[in-house]
Amino acid sequence: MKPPDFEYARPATVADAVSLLASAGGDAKVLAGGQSLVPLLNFRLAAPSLLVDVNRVDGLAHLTVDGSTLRIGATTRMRVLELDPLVRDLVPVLAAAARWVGHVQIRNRGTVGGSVAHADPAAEVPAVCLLLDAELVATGPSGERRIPARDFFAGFLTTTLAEDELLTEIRIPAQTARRWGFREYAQRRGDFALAGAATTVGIDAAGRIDEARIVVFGTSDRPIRARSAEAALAGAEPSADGLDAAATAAADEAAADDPRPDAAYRRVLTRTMVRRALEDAFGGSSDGHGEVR
Amino acid sequence: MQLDHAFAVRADPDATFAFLLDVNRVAGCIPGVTGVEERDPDTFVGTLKVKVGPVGITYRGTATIVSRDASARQATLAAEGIEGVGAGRVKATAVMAVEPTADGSSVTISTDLAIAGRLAGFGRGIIDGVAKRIVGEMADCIRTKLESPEAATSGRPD
Amino acid sequence: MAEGLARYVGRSVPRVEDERLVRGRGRYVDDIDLPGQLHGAFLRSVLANARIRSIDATAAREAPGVRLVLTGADLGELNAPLPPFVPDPNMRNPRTQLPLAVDRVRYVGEAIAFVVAADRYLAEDAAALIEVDYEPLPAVVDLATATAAEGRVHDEVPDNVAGDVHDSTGDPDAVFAAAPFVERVHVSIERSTASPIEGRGINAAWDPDAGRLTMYASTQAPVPLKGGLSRLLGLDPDRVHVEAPDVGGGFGSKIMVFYPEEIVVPYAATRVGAPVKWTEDRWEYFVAANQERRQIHDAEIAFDAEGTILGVRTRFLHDGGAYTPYGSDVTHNTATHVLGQYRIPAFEISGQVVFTNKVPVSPYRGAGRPQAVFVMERLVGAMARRLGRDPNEIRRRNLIPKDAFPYETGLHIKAPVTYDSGNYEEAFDEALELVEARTFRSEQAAAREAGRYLGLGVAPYIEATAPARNEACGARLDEGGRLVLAMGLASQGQGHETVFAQIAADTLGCGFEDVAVRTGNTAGEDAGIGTFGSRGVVMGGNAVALAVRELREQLVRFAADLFEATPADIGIADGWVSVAGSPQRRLRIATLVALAGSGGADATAEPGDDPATFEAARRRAAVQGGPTTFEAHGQADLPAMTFASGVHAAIVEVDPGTGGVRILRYVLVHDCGRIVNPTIVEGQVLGGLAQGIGGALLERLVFDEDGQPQTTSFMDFRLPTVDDIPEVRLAHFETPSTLNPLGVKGTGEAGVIPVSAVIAEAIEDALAPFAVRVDSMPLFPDEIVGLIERARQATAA
Amino acid sequence: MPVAPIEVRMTVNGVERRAAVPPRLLLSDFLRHELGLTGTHVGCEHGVCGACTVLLDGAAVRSCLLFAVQAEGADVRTVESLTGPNDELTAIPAAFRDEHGLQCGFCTPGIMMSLAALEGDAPVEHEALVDAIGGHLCRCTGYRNIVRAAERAIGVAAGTGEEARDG
Repeated sequence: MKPPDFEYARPATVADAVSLLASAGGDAKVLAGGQSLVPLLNFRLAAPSLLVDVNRVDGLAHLTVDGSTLRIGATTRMRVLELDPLVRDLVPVLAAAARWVGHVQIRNRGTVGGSVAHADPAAEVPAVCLLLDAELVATGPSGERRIPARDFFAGFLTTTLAEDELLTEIRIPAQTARRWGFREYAQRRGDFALAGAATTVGIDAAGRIDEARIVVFGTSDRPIRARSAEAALAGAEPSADGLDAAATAAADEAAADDPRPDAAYRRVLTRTMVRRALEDAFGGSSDGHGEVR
Repeated sequence: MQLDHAFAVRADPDATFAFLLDVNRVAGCIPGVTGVEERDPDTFVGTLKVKVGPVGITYRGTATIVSRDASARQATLAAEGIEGVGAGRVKATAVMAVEPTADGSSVTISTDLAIAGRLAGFGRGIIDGVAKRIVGEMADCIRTKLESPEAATSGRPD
Repeated sequence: MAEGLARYVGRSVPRVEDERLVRGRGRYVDDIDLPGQLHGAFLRSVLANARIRSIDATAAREAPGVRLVLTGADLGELNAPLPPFVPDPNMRNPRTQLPLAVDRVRYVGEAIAFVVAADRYLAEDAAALIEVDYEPLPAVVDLATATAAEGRVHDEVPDNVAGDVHDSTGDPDAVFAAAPFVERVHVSIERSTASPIEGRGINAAWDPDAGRLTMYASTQAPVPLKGGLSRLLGLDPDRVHVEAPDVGGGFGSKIMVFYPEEIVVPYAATRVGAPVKWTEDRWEYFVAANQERRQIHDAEIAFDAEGTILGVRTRFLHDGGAYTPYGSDVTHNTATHVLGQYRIPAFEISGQVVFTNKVPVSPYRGAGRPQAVFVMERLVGAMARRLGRDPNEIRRRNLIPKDAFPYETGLHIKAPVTYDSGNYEEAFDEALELVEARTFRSEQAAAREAGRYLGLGVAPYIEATAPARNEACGARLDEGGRLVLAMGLASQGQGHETVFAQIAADTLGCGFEDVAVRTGNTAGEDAGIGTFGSRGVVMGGNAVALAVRELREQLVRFAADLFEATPADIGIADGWVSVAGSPQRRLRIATLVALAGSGGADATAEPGDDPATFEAARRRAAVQGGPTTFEAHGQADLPAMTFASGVHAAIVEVDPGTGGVRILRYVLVHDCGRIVNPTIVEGQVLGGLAQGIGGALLERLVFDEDGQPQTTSFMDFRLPTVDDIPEVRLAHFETPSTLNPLGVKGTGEAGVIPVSAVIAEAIEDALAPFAVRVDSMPLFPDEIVGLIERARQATAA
Repeated sequence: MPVAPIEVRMTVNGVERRAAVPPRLLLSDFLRHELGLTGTHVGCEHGVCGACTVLLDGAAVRSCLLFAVQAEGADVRTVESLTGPNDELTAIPAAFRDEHGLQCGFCTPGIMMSLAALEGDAPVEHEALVDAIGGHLCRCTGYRNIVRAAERAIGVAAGTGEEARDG
């Protein structure tokens, strides 16, 4: 289990990184935290000719607020996302999600951009990006572009990034709906989720749900926005029956696309995760919480 | 592993079936396939580079049309590949069938896929994900080509 | 007997091993880099069953840094089927593998070629260039249908049956024919693997001038490896030296003798004339290190209305993998352990060891016993349901009473199965007490009111420990008076250095710190077998006691002469040798060693020695003669196995929304006879429990229909982490063995044996409202949800 | 032909080290086989078991998922740094010894390094200890004594301990 040979480059600027990627004709890989890439290299399931190590590219590790948007540099470590008060304050569901990423040793090294660009269907940060309509900023040979999260995740480990584009920043609007829930389930803590759910909800002065967003992950080839479940909740007063119905709707929506033999189980699990995430969101505290075993 | 894919094409069933048997054109629709050469009318060699996210494995192999039934518009394609570097292997048998529909054809491709080597053991749905994606893109491409104006004439993959 | 063993034995003496291990100074095989070190990588089969048409290693031989490429053809006569670990009359078709496969492969992972290069990276690069032309054959994967499968693992064995196992006691046919009640179960246990965190590894060095082979191996059996190597390579046994340095866990999987790598790597070293190291990586461990556990049983239990068990019968299939180096060994353990702590007059077990195209099987901690307990306790569960009784009432009623020992089961598996001692009823009551069984039903009812599903599971078990008769110890006093023990027995983390030093110090009467134990090194001691079957302390400990007792007698005789006393009046304690009745007449052991070595001439008194006694002794030594050194050899030869026992109990909570199982509390009552080091015993038992929890809820080796392993990483084969381990309540009983002077029984495997049975019963109990039946292990969340969903549908229909 | 070596310079346990290494050389292999620091162990080479955990600029990371060239200019600490200048044991290894927190000792160095990352913040919440240990596989101990050793060495912030974990 030793990686195959590759050339290694450590650019200092985004421009250099992009031109290195372009020079390799699709045979280069970006090395950020390496927590998903290096295992694949060690198993010799990946054999890029060139690794472009972006860990020392200037200006990619920031965490700032721009108006009501959190701007997260692509090489920001997952551990920072988990602990930084700014994240907890503006996008608490994201901080909670980050806690579910692998183990602390993985979060110390793994990057936010790496997780988003790797697009694992069970990954937490992509799910939150979709939930909150994040914008993903990428730079390619022809300059910068911003991609809405809904247009970014294209399938299993697949995004709409071009091979010579580098993801530089994740822009996440601060949560407007302050109630939130984040749940996922795996056989062991730290494993990839078998299914998970992220939600934010807002309640108006009359006690009705004025905004509900639900994303399900781990069930399909990418995270899924459960629109029908959201629609079922919008405008209603929160009730146990209502949450049940929304959870069932979300599970139906998400499970439809699950090709694996245990899809029936995932449907049950998804329903449970959505139900519990909603319960957390509507539970006493306006701050909600994710389940931590 | 069994992969079933079905899609509708706005094209004549016979033309669709003919397209499916034109290995060069179908190969042009499989992401990562290059260097296809004809050994005999039913046997082709080529290279398949599986590339999904960071996963990248190159297989060299052959594809053979092992049976065809023009009247039933059904054919079976067997393909086998060996990793260019490394000991892995892939074997697939695809049964393709075309049925006429009101506005064209419906195509079903049932693939029995066997992968050997490290990719096989590196679980958590990588293979499912990769295979599903390849077949999905192939189906999209076939449909697009069949429905494009030059579908009937062009014999070369782009 | 065991009198005098008081100062260290029975105490939680801190482990001597830890001083180096916690400093990162352990010396594991891969830590050893010898001058001129080369590195090897194996090319392994990617198909489960195939003929090999050709192997082309041309490109590999020319690759950068490559020094040697070996295929089966390059091994010549050495490439013959490897010797079986145990010859086994039950095997009608015994098969072992070749060091390197030549024209046929039978499992994914079977070694085909070996590349030696300047480093491991280059060796792997080159191995990937070897082209193997395979002709695939249908793989035999599913155990249930293997005997009628289209494929054959070995062409000349059409039904894929390797061997048959049968044993019985009493008259089961008559008992079942007349029994008031009979219940049946069908159970299935999946394949699993030991997964020590260090994989296997070998570093072999050949000294051509001396004709000497030195091999460092991460093994549980250095002594048999040495013997086998000298035979297979045709080397003088004195010129083969095998050492198991620090070993990062074994749990059974590091004792095969021979694994192909254990012969190919040293042979490669002789070919290149430089040290060759092969370190097994994790992928290799999952495809090439032996596995175990897969068994399917049909079983039935005969009983009366009062809840007395009258008889048990079971038929089984055992997945042996592609080769059977251990014959029917694992299934013998199953046969010995089904009856467990119950008095059951009639029993019959029969089954087949079946070839499949999977990694070969050899014992993994527990080794056939977890399957046995699972079968028995599922039967008890079925019986309790039928009678509408509490299963624990039935268990308690059928336990072998204290006064029935030695208890003859009537079975004869290799030898008569006779339990030496036990205290089952008290241990059982203690377990129920600790798990709070009496109040649990109200706790359970209250939880159900709140929508939570709690369940109780209990299982008693026995463990036959210390198989294979011999183990040896060399003991000597070095010049400084330090007691040095040399043993071939290897340690994989059990704390042998500490435990043996405790026994030795008490036996001799010296300080614990004055004992040095060298284990796992054939240069020091080359008799013995290895560490398996929970035999280390029983066999090794008794060998130590024998050797040191003999040494002590030598010392006592010598001292008696010097002190002009009778041997019976000589006492040794705390490192002092003295005369009874006059404690001031005392000398250090070190002083006596010096007096013996020099005939008194060069000896000087040690601090604290009585000057007058010393002078008198020195004069006597000068004229007396006697031994010049103190050396002794002890060989434990214990003909019968000793039976440890215990009871586990657990309360679990099942979450029907996820299928998750949480163990709320776990009780472990355990009796391994006399305890040498309570902390170490607890550690063994808790570690076993963690593996048991893995085996019940997390770990399963999966193969697809072509025999491709689907679980070849720690992502897919899930060992428990700290989050998966519950609160544990532990209690020890000490019912001494009557079969050995120390009164000890083995403990290495106890923790793992009943866990699956306990968890299964607890899940079933928790989900009693759905009336689910648990008949397989492990049980994953999707399967638990599936059980509930099916039960719901059945109710609806 | 193999890719040419690259110069790398880093500080390991306070000592500056330089070497020319192939880009693909894993940091774990560099520490063990180039520097002879064999206390860092390798158990899976895919980032799950944690045996290879070291501190990189103070953070616990998997050295099998890093290339040695990536540690350019970094401060690396391994288990060898947990023994004091006079060969005395520091708090973490001493606690592992005293609590029987190890058996075969193979996973131990990695776990101790994950805990070493917490030492500066001691005492920490019980959850942080369990989190740190949660990223490691131990096949021998069943973890209970590892948790005890961690509690003893790092200290648990008041009110965050698990009461009566052992009954």
